[in-house]
Amino acid sequence: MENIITLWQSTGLYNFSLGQAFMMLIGFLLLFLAIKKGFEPLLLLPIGFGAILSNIPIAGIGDEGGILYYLYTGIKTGVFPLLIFMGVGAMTDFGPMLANPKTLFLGAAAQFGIFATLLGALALNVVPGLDFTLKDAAAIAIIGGADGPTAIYVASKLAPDLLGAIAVAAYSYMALVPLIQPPIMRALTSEDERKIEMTQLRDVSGAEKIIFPLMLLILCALLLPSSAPLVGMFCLGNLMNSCGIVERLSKTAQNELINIVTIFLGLAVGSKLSAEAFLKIETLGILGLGAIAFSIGTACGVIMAKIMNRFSDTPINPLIGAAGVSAVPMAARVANKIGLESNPHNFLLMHAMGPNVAGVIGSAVAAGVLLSLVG
Amino acid sequence: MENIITLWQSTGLYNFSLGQAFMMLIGFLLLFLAIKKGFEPLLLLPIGFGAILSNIPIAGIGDEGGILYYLYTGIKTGVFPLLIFMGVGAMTDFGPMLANPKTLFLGAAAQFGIFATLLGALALNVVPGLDFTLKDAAAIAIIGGADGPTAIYVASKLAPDLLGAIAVAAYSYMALVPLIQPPIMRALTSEDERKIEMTQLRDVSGAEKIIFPLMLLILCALLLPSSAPLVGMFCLGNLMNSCGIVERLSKTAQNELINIVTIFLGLAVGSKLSAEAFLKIETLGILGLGAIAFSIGTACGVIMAKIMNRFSDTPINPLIGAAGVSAVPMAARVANKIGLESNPHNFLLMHAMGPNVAGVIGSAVAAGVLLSLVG
Amino acid sequence: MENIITLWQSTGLYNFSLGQAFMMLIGFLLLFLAIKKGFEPLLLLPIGFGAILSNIPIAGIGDEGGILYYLYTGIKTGVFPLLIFMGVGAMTDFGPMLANPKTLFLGAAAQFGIFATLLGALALNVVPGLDFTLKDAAAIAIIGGADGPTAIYVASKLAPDLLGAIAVAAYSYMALVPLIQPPIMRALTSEDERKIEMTQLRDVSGAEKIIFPLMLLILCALLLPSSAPLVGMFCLGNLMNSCGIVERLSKTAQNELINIVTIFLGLAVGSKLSAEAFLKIETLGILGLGAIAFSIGTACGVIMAKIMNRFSDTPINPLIGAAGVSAVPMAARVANKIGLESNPHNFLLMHAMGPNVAGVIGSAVAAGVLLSLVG
Amino acid sequence: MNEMMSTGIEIMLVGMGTVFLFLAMLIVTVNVMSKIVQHFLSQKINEQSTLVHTIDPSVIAAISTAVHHYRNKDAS
Amino acid sequence: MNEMMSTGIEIMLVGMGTVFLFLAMLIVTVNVMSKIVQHFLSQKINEQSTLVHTIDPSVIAAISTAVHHYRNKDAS
Amino acid sequence: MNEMMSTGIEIMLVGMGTVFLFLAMLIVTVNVMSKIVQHFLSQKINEQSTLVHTIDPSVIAAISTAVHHYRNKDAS
Ligand code: NA
Ligand code: NA
Ligand code: NA
Repeated sequence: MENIITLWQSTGLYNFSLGQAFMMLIGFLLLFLAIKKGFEPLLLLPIGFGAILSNIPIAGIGDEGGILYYLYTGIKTGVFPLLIFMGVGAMTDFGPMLANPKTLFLGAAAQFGIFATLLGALALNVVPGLDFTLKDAAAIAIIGGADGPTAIYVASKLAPDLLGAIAVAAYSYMALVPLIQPPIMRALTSEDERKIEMTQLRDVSGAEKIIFPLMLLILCALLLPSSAPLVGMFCLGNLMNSCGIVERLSKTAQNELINIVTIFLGLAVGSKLSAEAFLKIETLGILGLGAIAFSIGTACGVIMAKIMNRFSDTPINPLIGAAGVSAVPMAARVANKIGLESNPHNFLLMHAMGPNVAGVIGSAVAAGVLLSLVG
Repeated sequence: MENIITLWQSTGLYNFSLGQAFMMLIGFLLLFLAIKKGFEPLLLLPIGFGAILSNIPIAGIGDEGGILYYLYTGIKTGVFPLLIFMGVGAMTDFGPMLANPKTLFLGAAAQFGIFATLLGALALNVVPGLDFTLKDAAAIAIIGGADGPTAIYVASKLAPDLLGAIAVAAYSYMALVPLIQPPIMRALTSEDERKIEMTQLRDVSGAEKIIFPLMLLILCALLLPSSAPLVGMFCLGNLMNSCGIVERLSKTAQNELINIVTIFLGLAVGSKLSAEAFLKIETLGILGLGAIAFSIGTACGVIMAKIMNRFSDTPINPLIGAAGVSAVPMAARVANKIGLESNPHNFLLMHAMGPNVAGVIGSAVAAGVLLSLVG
Repeated sequence: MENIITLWQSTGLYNFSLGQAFMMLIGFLLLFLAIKKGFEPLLLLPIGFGAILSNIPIAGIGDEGGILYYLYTGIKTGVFPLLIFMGVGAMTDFGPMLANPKTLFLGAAAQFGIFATLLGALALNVVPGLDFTLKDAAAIAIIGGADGPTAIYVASKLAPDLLGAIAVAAYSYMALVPLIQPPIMRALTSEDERKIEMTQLRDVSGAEKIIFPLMLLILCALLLPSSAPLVGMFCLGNLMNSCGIVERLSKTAQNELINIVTIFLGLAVGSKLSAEAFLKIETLGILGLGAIAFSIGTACGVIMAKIMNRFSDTPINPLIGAAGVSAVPMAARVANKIGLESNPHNFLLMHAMGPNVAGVIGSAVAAGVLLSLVG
Repeated sequence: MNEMMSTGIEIMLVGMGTVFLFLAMLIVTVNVMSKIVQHFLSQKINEQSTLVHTIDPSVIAAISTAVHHYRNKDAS
Repeated sequence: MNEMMSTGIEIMLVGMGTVFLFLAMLIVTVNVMSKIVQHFLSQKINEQSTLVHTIDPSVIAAISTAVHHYRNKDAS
Repeated sequence: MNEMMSTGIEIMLVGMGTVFLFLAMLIVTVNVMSKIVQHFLSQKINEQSTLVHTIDPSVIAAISTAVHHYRNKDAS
């Protein structure tokens, strides 16, 4: 009899708090978005599942001694996001950017979304109940970088409590890029501008692709060492791929290693989706600010492209500026699609890949600035 | 000269204890069973090798600072068995069970082997020299679950000292299922019963296969959170596979990740096969109780099927009840083989897969009960 | 304004020390050797990159809290080199050695390079400024083993400060084997000796290949337990491959697992290439001693083969003695190539694989002696 | 029978009870779930077959006329 | 405007400045690097085409004579 | 020669001795092992060839008779 009472008191039904139940619903919502809506499923599925697991009462799967707690050390140390960044680097082709380096400016402009959001987060503090510190604001702002591992890396350093909400917002908006960007892109461009055809990109030699990551690393070491962990691991992956002689390592970094780390990282991020941390007005603020960050980044990229068109002979289709937010390769595809609507013979995809990967570098640089000024 | 003496005193010959020599023989026996007899080689080979390595004198490969000591942290934290369970989940097809859900009762009945063994272990305490605590008894009982990672997970929590013997017993008996089960199955069934043909299973839709792991997880969270780590990781793997949109992650969980963890887990389990822990009457008790557990589980599964036949219109071949102990997929194959002997047109394999995977759930639930009442 | 000063003071330019700049150049030199010259790229690329990353000022990528610091724990615990050794074991075919076991003597003789270098290192202490302890000397000497993971394992135990220089020397000289060995081989052999054709190797049965790693492990456990971690993990890998029934595990050990660990190990070794540890006369000493070690090992292997020819009926081409240093499979290929120059019908490759893998065992044994006498 | 044994028996009863209860509830929920899913799926299929039926009958008429003509031509 | 906001504005200015400066310098170095690499590569190609040109002219003469003969034979 | 050097020489002697001793013992055990394995394997093969030899001689007789008949028929 005593055992039955013990057992009943150890059921979830007896112990569920309202917050936990709600967070499990959030977890199921993420699974729904991942599986049914195709929202960045590789990450939102493990994140959603991690949220469910860590909010099961009594089980303590996310508490000290639970598996998600141990997996979280991979985030706390920064190892997981950096390994993912290495894998992403190995998958990245800098060719289109090297063929047209001035598209790097588009990747720079789109980072204004980050810093505008930083101000926005601080401004939101006038709302009663909201109290973002400078670190919180910086961690939220990085959502505007539209780059998952960068956002997780910065958030884990500056505001681990907000990590769950920030990661969810970052990946959700990356999945929503096809909805968020087009209206902004159409509003800021004329039909004629969207029709602009760009000159064929030159072939980039293998030597340039080998030298580029090393050059980027040197520049980063000289100017902004605080972004060196991110930029460095990215460059390592990229070099392993482009040099062509360590194919075994490059393949492993792009496949098994990144897959294993993705499962672990997703679960661990999910374990930060606890009721205390998530069910606050702050989370609404984060979600709102994230949308603003993506929108401002998109707008700045497009406007920058229009400005550059005034000073340059070779025309730039302003749509590819929107790809500067990164969200690789979704944003580049969106630019291509909107371009085709206006001019069915105008394939912008490769042209948009330039600002797209530039946006990855840009947000890693912005992350370095934030970490060095605020961290 | 002094060096030669130092060297001689550092040889294994000088330092071997009888216990270590005996345990190395046990290690070689396990290798023999794995390689020559095909006893669950994926696990018994690393376990046997781990036993040999950790019993080499002086080397201290299993002691603090040795590689097996570090690998063992993966078991102590529960991470390794849970990751293997995730991989097993990704390899599991719940289709046959969903097509005929009442076979879940067979998977439930077969767990009686666990609880009968618990009593048996306590009863064995009358033997002088044996002194099983309640935790020991529960850890031994879980051998009856016929499921490796579950047994290792529970034993590492309740009785780490017995882990080696329990894991060895669990995997050995799983390999011996084709010898242990058939006589029991024949004894408890008539020729006519063994000839029963079962109705063709309906096709199960993809949607059901996606929803089932989530439903199972919810039920587990509501009723028995203590089994949530096991059930949760299993469901995660199963969902990754059945949802079909994170194939990269599912493939990695089923292959590279589970292979890596299997090597590490096997070696670490082997490192618990030390003379002090293994060369005791307790080990004989564990081996005996394990055989009893499998036998009782098999019998209960078969009897349950016969009972269900009395109350049900659609006939159940009682042989598939034996598959309820799990030991996936060996027990299902045994049921199929015995069935074919009586009726060469009666293919029971798919029908037996239902209780087979139900047995996995059943023993994870039983593990949760034990962890919550005894842990 | 203050922020700009903060930012300027956080640039690499402001903080670069001369030593760091120099070490980054060393890193780039290693990348150049790896990518352009094909020097053991699988290891020298990550090592070089690790050197660059860990010498970026401010970033602290190799300091406590940085990713390279965490990866280094895999070396400090010995886990990484041992896992690589397991993978190498799985890739090794002992067939040629089992067909002609007396080639084991060649693998023994070539280890004289190790012990001669030990004396050399101690003798170098007469040079003012050099002050090698016995542990340092032993760690340097193991370069003569021509085996990367063994060198890293021993150096991490005996002289972690010298680890970077030792690993770089070991892998560089392994890549330089085609330059270092031929002149020595030609100087010590006559044209007639180089023309010696060897009798066709017999086929080795699968049973012998399964039993051999177990026998080697037993011998190691009995005689030299201090080399049991290295020999044991090597034998585990070899057994997994030769037994043929755990192909999943063997494949993973040879591919994904060794690739992942190679990336991590390389980066972590690179993080030990700091200015304080590397920019010393000691490093020059290590580089010089490494070259001597390879040369003496090569010479002793060749001479041993000539001695054996006096006492044996079946002729041995002395060129295959040079393969006894290990440096698998480069040294065996060099022996084959020099052999073909003198006799275009004489294929020595398989014959040289015998002493080649014997050299791996030999240096693991030598490592055990050093660890037990000096460690 | 000592105290430990009686605890053991209690664990056995509670344990088997829980296992059966849990799997019985799983059977119930699986049955409900399967029915709901199959209902939705058959609805979908119905909708699709409805779509098939809504092909303009005149089109079908036209096609059959064409086929008829073609056959006659072929036969002549 | 409180102090935090002014710090935020400063971070924004410094931050965007750094991002632009960094990527501008990257553009410059990429352009320089690409030019150097292409220069070296085209030199290599020139060397190769030089190699082509150094085929003995007498060989070319012999080949064209042979071709000429063959054509005449064919025409006849 | 200082003390460290003499320790070093001792390590050298002991070390090379150990390496040679170890590998020599390995040669011995490998040779023994190979012989035993080959003995067993050849026994197995013998058993198999014995099996071949135990084919009933009458069968062979019958076959050869049949072959003989066939040839004669063919020749006629
Ligand atoms: Na970005
Ligand atoms: Na079971
Ligand atoms: Na060697």
